[in-house]
Amino acid sequence: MTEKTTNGIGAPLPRESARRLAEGRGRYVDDITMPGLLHIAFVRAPFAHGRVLKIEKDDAFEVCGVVAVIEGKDLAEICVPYDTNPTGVPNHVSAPQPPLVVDESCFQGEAVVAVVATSRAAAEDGAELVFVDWDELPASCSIEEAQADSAVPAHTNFDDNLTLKHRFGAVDVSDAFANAAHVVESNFDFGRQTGVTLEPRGIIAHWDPRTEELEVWQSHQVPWQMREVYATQLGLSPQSVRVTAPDVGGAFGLKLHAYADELAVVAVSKLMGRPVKYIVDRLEAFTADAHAREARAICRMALDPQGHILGIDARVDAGFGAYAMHPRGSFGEAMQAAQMIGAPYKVGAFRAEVFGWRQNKPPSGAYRGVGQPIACAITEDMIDLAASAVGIDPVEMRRINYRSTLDEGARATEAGLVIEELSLDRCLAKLINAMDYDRLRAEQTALRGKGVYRGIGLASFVELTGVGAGLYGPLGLTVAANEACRLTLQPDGSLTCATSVTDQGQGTLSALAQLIAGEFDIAPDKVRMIAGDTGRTPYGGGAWASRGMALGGEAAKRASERMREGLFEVAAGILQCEPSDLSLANGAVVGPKGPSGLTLAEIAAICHYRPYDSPLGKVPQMTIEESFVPSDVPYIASNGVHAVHIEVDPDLGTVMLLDYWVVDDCGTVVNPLLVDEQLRGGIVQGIGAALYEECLYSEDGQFTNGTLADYVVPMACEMPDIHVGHVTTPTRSTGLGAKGVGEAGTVGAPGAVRTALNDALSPLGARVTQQPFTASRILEAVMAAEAANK
Amino acid sequence: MKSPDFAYLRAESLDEALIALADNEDGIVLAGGQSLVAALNLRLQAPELVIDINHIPGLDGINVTGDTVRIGALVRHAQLMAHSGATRALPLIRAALPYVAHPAIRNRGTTCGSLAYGDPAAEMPACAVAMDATLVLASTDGTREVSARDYYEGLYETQREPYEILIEAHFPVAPTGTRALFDEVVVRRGDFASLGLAGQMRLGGGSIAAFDLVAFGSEPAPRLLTDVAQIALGRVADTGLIADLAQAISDAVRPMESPLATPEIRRRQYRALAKRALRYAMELSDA
Amino acid sequence: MPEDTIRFTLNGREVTVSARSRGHLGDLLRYELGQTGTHIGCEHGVCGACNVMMNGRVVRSCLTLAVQIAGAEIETIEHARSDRSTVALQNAFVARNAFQCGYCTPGMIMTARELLAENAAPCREEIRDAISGNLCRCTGYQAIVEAISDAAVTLREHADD
Amino acid sequence: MKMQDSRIIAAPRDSVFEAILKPEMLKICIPGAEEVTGSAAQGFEALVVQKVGPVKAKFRGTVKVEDVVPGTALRLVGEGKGGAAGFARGAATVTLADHPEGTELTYEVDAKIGGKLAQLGSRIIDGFARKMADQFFERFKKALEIETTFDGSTG
Repeated sequence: MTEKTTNGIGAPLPRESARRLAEGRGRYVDDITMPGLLHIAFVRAPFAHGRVLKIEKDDAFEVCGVVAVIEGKDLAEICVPYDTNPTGVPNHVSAPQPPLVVDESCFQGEAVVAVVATSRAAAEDGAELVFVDWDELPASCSIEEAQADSAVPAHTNFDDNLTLKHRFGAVDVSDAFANAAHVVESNFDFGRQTGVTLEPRGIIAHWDPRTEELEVWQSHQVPWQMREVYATQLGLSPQSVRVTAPDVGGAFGLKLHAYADELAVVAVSKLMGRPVKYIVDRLEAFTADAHAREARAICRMALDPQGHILGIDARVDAGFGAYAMHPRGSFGEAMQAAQMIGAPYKVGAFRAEVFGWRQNKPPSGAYRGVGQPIACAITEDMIDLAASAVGIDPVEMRRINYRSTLDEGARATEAGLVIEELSLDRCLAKLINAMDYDRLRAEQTALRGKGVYRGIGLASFVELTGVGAGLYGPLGLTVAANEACRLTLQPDGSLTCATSVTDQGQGTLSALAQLIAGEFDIAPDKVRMIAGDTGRTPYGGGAWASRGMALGGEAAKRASERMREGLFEVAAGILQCEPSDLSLANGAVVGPKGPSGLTLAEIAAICHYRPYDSPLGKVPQMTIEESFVPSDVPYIASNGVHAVHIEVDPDLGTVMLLDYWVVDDCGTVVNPLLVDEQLRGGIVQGIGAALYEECLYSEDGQFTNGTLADYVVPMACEMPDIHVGHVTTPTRSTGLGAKGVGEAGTVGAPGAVRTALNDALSPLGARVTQQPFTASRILEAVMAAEAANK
Repeated sequence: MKSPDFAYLRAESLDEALIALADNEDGIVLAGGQSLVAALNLRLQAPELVIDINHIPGLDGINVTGDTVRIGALVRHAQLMAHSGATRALPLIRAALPYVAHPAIRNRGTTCGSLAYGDPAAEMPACAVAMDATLVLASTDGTREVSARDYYEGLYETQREPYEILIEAHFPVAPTGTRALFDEVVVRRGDFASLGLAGQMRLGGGSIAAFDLVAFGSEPAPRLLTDVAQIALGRVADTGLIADLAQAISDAVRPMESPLATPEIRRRQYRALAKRALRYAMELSDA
Repeated sequence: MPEDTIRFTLNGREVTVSARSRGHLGDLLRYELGQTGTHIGCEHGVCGACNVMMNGRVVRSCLTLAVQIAGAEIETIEHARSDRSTVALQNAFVARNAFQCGYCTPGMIMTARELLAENAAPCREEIRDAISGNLCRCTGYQAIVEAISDAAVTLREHADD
Repeated sequence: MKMQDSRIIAAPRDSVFEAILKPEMLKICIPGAEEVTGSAAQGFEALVVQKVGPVKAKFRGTVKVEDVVPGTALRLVGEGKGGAAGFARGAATVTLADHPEGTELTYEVDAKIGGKLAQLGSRIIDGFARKMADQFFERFKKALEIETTFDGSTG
């Protein structure tokens, strides 16, 4: 921790640079307009699986304002379908996904026809007059249907729906179970969810036939990835494509992917040579945005008499969509859901099989936490089952099994996780103290006597953050994993940082400015941040897997250090001392004899205008670029423990969230204000998954809760106050020592709510296994227990 | 999703609105617009003519007389909520209004609009049935009065003809000592109610002198629980009565089939909700 | 006033628009009048991102027809700088980091403004109830509750000046 | 969405069977039917406007008659496209049996609503489909009973 905590690392500085958002001066994609801008509305498939027989477009042209009605075959001439078949995951195969359906459509809501008009309203009027004749085909909508032997293929290119098959750990773990004192087992169900960003997806594409350049503005997390995608699909040189992500209204992984409807917009612009805007509306968002988390699992855990874990044996069946999500595939969620089971603990023997099943539903892709919320929920529920089987307190059960480092001489855990030093025991100790655990347990016991059912839930987690090139590279996926910072000292002494990192509200750009400002002891508003625009930033990953500060911060720190070294050489020459004697205080050099009056502005003026005044005879670089990707480890593991205190009404089926605590170790904290809010926001998304959120499909694949009144996301009244604590173990992979935190909240919250609910229901002999835990599912469990006790 | 185009009439008088409605089979009235404009935006409605009655004078009054509170068609939920005379005279309305949606919706949504539309999960129709309110329907043929207890016939089915406008609601002033009974189960504050109870109760010498109760939310339309009320009359207000009434309510309701919950689960919830609501209503002092 | 125009007051200025305007007030503000501070999140009245002030009350601009606002006084976040309560809220939101992506913030501030106009010292439950119709997917709401509470304190302390 | 119900119609079985296949009868019985043309043999064309709560959808579609067992049973298969609102498909298996008070008509309806309409959440959709089925057979019962009592003969 550097001593300057006023504005450097560790200062809870507010985001002054973001004040404009509170004044309505944000610039999101839909706020951007330009002359001649056209608008698109899509005619979308009404069936889960169908074949287009005929499209009649003429009536649409009767609408004043309709300029063009474009079908799949029109775009096929200039745009190739997505080909999402990562060589490194051989069985994860996917049919080509065209921008617009050509003949086979395999999820309700897939874009079929693009109506282009002078306004969105006119485009929608036109879309209503396009007649599409369909042949409805049989569909596989649930995981059970998709994995049945007689299953209908979700896409006729295949004769079954298996699209992922993998095993982590040992082939056989049966002897760990053979001589176990206790074996506990449970099944788990996780509902299909979607990210529900308040700002829906949106894109403007402008192909200029004169310059033969494509400009795209898009609400997105990884503009560099999208530059490569559009160049590949349209057969353009990447250098002729520029993608800019302006202000983004929330992303959460949902805006990490390449969508067919957005590709269609780009292709339409290329076809027409006109700027075209398309903003997804809320109904379309539910049926066409990436889905995630649909999974079924079964897990067994073997224990010795004292409660030590001897072995874990698990199977996860994950529900994907009709196509693999482009470009990173749909396997990420399922793989981490299986591999991360038991991660916080020494588990002895470990086996986790994972299967991915194609379904006639929208493609599923990474969403905040990427499978780790499922692994954590399974693990922590099993730990509680084990604690009651062995007869020890759930806190003790966790403490005696926590892992702190890799086993002696091991390169990875049984599941293949390369884990650095963990601090779960210290996090747990701090958590138990913060929540006054013993008092809550005593109060819980007393209240049960009066028929009031309180629950205390605990969830320990390990989370993979700052993921490097080791994840996607070997799988043959062209995904940038480095983060870069191009730092420029302006003639007036201010600094410009162009970073590959992007910010959808996490505050990463403010934290980077704060970090850089701290290195020169200047005010953060003296550091201008440039991000999200491939025309003005260095190449790099963007925002995914909680990498902003972990990797982007390290690049910024290194660039700042190199810049400072160059300036100190000039200053040392002027002040007749050694560069190592120098430091900076509020933007001016401090020499051996104290403040020198030599300001950054003065040095900058010398370097830019009066190089001859530099005693070295030459001047240092005014622009320095550093790029960083972790080389020694594939990712940086962070960890923490969640706890939630709830009250369940076993007759109404309602759950009240009384209080929530989390103690998280994300290494060096640059700005605690931003980090704590990332945790709170992530926790509430995790609570949404646990209690409210599910994409409800009818048995024939019709999405049935496509409004914000029916797909329930958490709102203010039901959410608890969340008490945030920290343990700080800097990572050794970087000089900065920061680990990722963006997903830590979402990873642990579903597990905490699940264990709290089963703790609350245990005196009734009831248990819930299917998330979200709606009133109906809670009451079904209670009524089943009542029937059994009769 | 952008609303389809439509003709717009800003009616300056009630007659002008009624004539336009009678002449245009595909015309629809706009008052608060909180349900209608959402349906227009979602393209679920494509009327040829929207008749805006917001500028008709004389429809936004709240009139409290000795035994009746008259609420005009343009009275916003928030306006009624802030009217001390009306809420003192109608304790059930005072208890239920805070459950209606959210502040921004209550600022524009009208109480009579909610009564006319008859959403099964809406709070105001349930209160109108419990309080035996009278709804005044106007058309080019004149006006007619319909009891709220007859007005709601089925899921979104009411006695209002397409050419009629509900211009006023008359709520009987609750006799002194009347206690409101209102409670509902929602997933989030302000959501459509999964199930709810709206009623009025008056105690005389510790026993039930008057009792009206309506179940709503899971029912296709507000359901007046007359035989439950019969059980209560004359009984002493104690935990025994609460248990009997809670069971009677649970037996009397007929929840719609829904993928969200089976009727059996809804009945169990009604029993618990009734206990909670009755316990609260009975403990209230005679304020 | 020519037959085919509608006149209303927007952020203190007289404005006229075509009476043939189609769609809701949110789109009128954003596309025809360039006031993009009002955001559209759902267009069916649930999320609250589109909240603006109409005749001094907070309303959903997506549930208000453009043609319906003749003679009304509309105020959007862009004009809020001139309103003491909104400035206090904006300062508190920045100080508490009570927004992340910023998409819900203009609508949230409009709701909070009406709350503070009616209740100078709201408790946390009253604040949560007031914003129960404003969806935020980033913050988890706690920082927003604290920011509104802070703004209430600031406004009470400086009630006179 | 499946449901079944039955109605006692005060009219003889064969006149009930004949009546169900006449376009004019379908026009009276299909709630919101504005036009019904065609015949049992080639199938009917229908324009139906259905209003439930916030929804007012115009369906243009066909009604086919299948699995006819003269006098005792038949299947009505309807499919309507509601433009952007989505589509409605339904099949009603109708069986007739003699009954002391006339004819017992039992129907089993399997309705499927899709596209945007389906997205509105089950609150409305179940009601939507059930209402169309119940009203159809209620109106059919009324129309038939008036017709029979009116001319006294078996029509």
